[in-house]
Amino acid sequence: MSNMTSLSATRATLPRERLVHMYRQMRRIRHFEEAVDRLFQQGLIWGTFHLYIGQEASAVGAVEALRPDDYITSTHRGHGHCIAKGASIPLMMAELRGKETGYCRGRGGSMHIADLDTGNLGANGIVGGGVPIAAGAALAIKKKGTDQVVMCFFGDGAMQQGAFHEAVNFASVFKLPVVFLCENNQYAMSMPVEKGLGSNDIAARAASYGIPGVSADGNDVLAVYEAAKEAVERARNGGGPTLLETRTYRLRGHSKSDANRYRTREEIEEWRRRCPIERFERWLEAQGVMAAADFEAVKAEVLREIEDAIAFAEGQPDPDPAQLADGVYA
Amino acid sequence: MSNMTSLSATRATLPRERLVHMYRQMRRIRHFEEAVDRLFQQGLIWGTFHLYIGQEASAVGAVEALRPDDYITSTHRGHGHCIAKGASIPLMMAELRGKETGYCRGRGGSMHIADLDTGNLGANGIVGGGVPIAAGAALAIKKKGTDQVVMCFFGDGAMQQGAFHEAVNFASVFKLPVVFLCENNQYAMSMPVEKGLGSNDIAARAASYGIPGVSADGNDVLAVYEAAKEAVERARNGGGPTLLETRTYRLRGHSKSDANRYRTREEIEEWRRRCPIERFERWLEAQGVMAAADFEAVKAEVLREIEDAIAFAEGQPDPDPAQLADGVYA
Amino acid sequence: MRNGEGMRELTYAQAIREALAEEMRRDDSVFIMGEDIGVYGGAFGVTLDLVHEFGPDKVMDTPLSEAAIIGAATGAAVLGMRPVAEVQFSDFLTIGADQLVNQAAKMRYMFGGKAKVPMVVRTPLGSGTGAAAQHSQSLETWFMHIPGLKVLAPATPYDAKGLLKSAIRDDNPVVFFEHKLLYRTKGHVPAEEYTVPIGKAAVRREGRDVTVIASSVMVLRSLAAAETLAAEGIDVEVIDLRSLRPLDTETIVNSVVETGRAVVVHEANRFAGFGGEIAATIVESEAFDFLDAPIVRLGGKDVPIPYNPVLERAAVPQEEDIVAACRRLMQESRRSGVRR
Amino acid sequence: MRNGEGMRELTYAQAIREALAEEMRRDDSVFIMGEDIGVYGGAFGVTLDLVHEFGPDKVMDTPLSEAAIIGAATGAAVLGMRPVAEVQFSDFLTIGADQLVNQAAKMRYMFGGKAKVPMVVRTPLGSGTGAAAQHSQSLETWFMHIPGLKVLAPATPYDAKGLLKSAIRDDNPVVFFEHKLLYRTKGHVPAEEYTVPIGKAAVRREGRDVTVIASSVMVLRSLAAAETLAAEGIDVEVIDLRSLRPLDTETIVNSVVETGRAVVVHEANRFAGFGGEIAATIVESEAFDFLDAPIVRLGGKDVPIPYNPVLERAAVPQEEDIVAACRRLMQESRRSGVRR
Ligand SMILES: Cc1ncc(C[n+]2csc(CCOP(=O)(O)OP(=O)(O)O)c2C)c(N)n1
Ligand SMILES: Cc1ncc(C[n+]2csc(CCOP(=O)(O)OP(=O)(O)O)c2C)c(N)n1
Ligand SMILES: [Mg+2]
Ligand SMILES: [Mg+2]
Repeated sequence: MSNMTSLSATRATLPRERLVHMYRQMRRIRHFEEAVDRLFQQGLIWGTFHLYIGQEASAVGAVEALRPDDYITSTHRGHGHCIAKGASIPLMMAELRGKETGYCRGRGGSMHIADLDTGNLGANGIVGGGVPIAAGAALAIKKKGTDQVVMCFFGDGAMQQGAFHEAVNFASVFKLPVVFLCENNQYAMSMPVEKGLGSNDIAARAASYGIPGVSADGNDVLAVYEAAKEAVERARNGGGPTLLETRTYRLRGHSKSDANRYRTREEIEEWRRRCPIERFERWLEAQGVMAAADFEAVKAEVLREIEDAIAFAEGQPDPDPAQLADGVYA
Repeated sequence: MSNMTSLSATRATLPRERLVHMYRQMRRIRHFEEAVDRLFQQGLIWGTFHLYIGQEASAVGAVEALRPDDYITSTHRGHGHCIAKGASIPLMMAELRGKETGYCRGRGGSMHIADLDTGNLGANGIVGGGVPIAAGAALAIKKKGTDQVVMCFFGDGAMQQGAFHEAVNFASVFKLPVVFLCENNQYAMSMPVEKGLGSNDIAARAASYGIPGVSADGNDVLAVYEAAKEAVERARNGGGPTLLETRTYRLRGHSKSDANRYRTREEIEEWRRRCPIERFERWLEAQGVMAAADFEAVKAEVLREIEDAIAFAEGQPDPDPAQLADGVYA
Repeated sequence: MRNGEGMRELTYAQAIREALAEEMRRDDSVFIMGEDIGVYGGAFGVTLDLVHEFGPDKVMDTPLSEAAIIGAATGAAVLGMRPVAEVQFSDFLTIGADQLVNQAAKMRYMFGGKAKVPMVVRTPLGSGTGAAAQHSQSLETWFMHIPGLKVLAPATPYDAKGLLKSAIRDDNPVVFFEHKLLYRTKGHVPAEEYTVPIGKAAVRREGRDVTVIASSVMVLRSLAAAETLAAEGIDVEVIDLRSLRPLDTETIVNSVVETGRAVVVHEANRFAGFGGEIAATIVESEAFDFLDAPIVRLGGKDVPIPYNPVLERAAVPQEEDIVAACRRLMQESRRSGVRR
Repeated sequence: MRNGEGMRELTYAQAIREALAEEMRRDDSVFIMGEDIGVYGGAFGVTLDLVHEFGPDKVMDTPLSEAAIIGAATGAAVLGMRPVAEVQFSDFLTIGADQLVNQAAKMRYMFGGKAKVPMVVRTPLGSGTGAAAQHSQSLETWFMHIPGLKVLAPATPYDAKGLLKSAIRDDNPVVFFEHKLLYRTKGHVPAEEYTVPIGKAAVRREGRDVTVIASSVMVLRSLAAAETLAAEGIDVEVIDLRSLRPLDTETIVNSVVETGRAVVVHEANRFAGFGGEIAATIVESEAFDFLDAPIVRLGGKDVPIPYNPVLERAAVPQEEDIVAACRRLMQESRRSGVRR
């Protein structure tokens, strides 16, 4: 995987404001997560979360290919998808703080943030658990006859789950408008993808379901966008599902408890040099879209936004235990 | 699929007695099942069973490639596999009659016949349910360091199950000595294979697990044998699993309650003309291995064997309800 | 089999089919899907011919994939459809259990009360057909144990239709357990529109001496037992739970307060089965002080369901077991001098 | 934390690790497999470093495939191995449920008593770590309900080690529930070889007034509650079930005969949970006549486990709930004039 070529190759047809938006979204994800990590160290967030740092290009590139009325399903590592799809960072922060005004009224936490208003059908604590749900959402779209599309995010580990297999086959059989986007970040927890899967050939896997299979450089936001766009258009035009792989890397541990025993410092370093944000910056700069000062400005704005969100969340009320059972049934 | 070519093409290297044995095994399956059907009409067998009639070449050809100390896992349509692996027909008949001396002491019936002595790890009422078990048996073999092999039978419908996916991937990852044999009889109950699977390309499916995929004419016992032999040898020599498809057809309804609404009489007739037993007879005759009189003799012997089995089963004791709970725990 | 005068009789299977058809006609968001439910008509013929009226988009034959079926129903429900998924045998719920229990049931709560999951999973349970251990289980207890689900188990054609309609209109995931042995039983089903509310038990027979609390096929066995016992002067009240979650505790407790004796009977395994919930609920209620004898729980024996019909019959409660339990209860309380 | 004089203390996690190591050393047919149990050491560090002593063939990192893990354990067990499979969170048993419940549990019976399935599925349950609804369930009741399985839920390091060794040596499929909150608790674990028999409850504290019946982390909460109550003159007996199936009914009943009052407490959802089984069993036993007050069942509220720690705490029984239940029981029986 080279560092620059594909980015320059895509020669994006995107207007400047969308490029800037994508850049900003990547920064919002990155800095949101850095803040989450910090708040956890400070004892202000508890429970479990999984940082997306290093994979920002995948969510942002893929979601850029969607319309606002399209849907996504997400994973345990869901902050990036959620922000990319347009979620409110203050409400996410409030949720992580377990507040009554958070996305899930403090009932869900990181692994269950959903934002139906922006078309996010939810993170998921079960690896592969969102894949059948995405197929079902696509089925509903088909029945309603709208031209919406579902983008189903999951990891390389999820491809080892039976539910993945059943759902992709189901979607293929009914030619449903869904894009199955595998974020191959090289590991499922400690399991290297090449040991967890008998084959990691996406084209072959897709062919086994009779659908197209495409692999994109997941650290190249424009490459992801291009690949996603094609798959989304196919889905929107009745061409059925696509299996799309974005090859990327998670720079942080799997979750808080990860001692990184299964990989080397060198490997992490190597991937850090391929940081999707820095790569995009280099391209934006080379293309004359943004300059160093612009990056700083965006970063500063984003950091302020995050600080505001933290402050917002801090001031929110905790749930009332008397309302413990609210929302179990409709 | 032509009627004769592949059979003559295989030019089997098998000695006469094995060819005769295979022929006899096919007849034993066919006539056993005809008898089961008759006994059911007479009200002497109850519950559910699934007839294998028309698929005999698949079980017999595949098992012929195994050693007696190899294992099989079977399905809800398991009589053929069971007989092919060497089960006692009287004990099977006793089981179907629910007798205390049947294979499962009358506790299992058709869908749960197992014969650990001949290496049959059991029929299975759950479609795809035997696939992980086969992988586990192969894992045990690998751990013990013997050179045994597991032949895992399942149907085209089972390929739509998550357990299939997980287990084949598992076996591929650990290079386990197992042959995954899909008996593609064109339907899962009423679901045509081309509607139940996004793709029915066995090579692509196998490739998605990183294992070889082979398709054989499932009504040609020698073609099945040849293909199975190669896969079994690969497994025995440490080459890991193979996905092997035998293309065949079930001539009878899915189970007793099937009105065949999902297929045409013509289609059934067409396949009846490809009857694997008659095809094998034509080949045996053409090769001078057996003559018409030999076929008649074998058939007569087999019919006698089946009648004896029926009589045997008839005389067997019923289970004692006082022993209802026997055998739940070891 | 009475007929005419509006006393239309249908089988339990027909009643279910009618509910599905009426709801699909009424509401375009309703559709059904499952294995072999189209031209085959379902393993038990319940959906026979529906595909002819509604077509393959509303009566969807799916791949053989229980996790995908339940999960797809969940996803479709969140987007506002009202899927009715069929799982061919309830034993196969074990395959889609994650989707049902971890996804569909919990989604609304996990999302802070912000999604609706209006779906039904129809599925047959029970033994008595010689289908053996993997096709004969009664796993209602599992799903009763899961907050977020509703669980129904009708005993009559009337209830099967009326409850299924309520289930389809309900905004929550409902597991709808049908009994294989009931499919061919007949009963009155009005031609006019009606529903049966979820959460209300029915007193099928009033009686002074013993309350028998049952559901599904056990209601029929209990009613038959009650006839036998009536001839002996034992007057049995039979409660048909119908709705297992929510459970109509009030009807149960009120009855036991009157009779002072309770027999709980289900086909599900007795050990750790929902009979324990019911017995414990009685004991925790005001009925405790009225109990003249210990509550009796009848349930499946501690064995997988066997194939042989004699063993199979012995594995789950039968009419005679209910008769014997009621007799025993009466004798015990007579012995200890209590009889009201 | 006492030490020396053979009073070796280990954490619950260490005790489990030691059991695994000792059994692998003792019997070559024992091996362990699961997701991330090798160099990662398991999600809770239970198997840390085992791969270094035993190598990747005995400490197998598997694909992320619960059905395959449980199914492969089943197949390997039938061929004479003794696999110990780890399922990373017990909520994921829903994914391998068919293999566990329809295959492993029933195989021997379906085959007429002719196969042995000596396998263990180790898996953590319970809430209290902020992991929310899909990572915090307590589904013991499901598996207790299935004939063919054994179900264990140790509360102490001593029992965790001793019961796990018994489970590994048992010729049946055993579901071994560990509690996340217990992993770091410490207790005496002798260096010498020992096992704890399956099927025997332990009386952790003797008392005259109320019997509290608990398992897993609820044992610790019950013991703490007992201390509080002792100060008020209420003398609580605490039974640690340890083995949920088979259940030691005798120990329970004997205790309740003495105390006349029972509180059953589990983290599993109260509704249709195994507390019902225990309460009903008491009522059906000779203890019925000794009951001075209705049995109290404490269990999880009717909600999926929430994320917020205050809500999460409120969703399952806590020490103060047990205290309150015992107090209430004493008052009630005082009110009704009974006090022995
Ligand atoms: C069904 C299931 N099994 C196991 C887990 C525990 N677990 C959480 S994330 C994870 C690894 C997932 O890997 P992948 O799908 O590649 O996503 P990534 O974490 O790499 O983003 C595991 C094993 C789970 N949540 N669900
Ligand atoms: C998990 C599961 N789902 C559904 C069924 C009901 N069922 C039994 S056999 C069958 C069709 C199986 O098709 P296939 O695997 O092709 O085998 P065949 O019957 O054609 O031999 C179905 C749907 C089942 N037994 N198990
Ligand atoms: Mg990954
Ligand atoms: Mg088939």
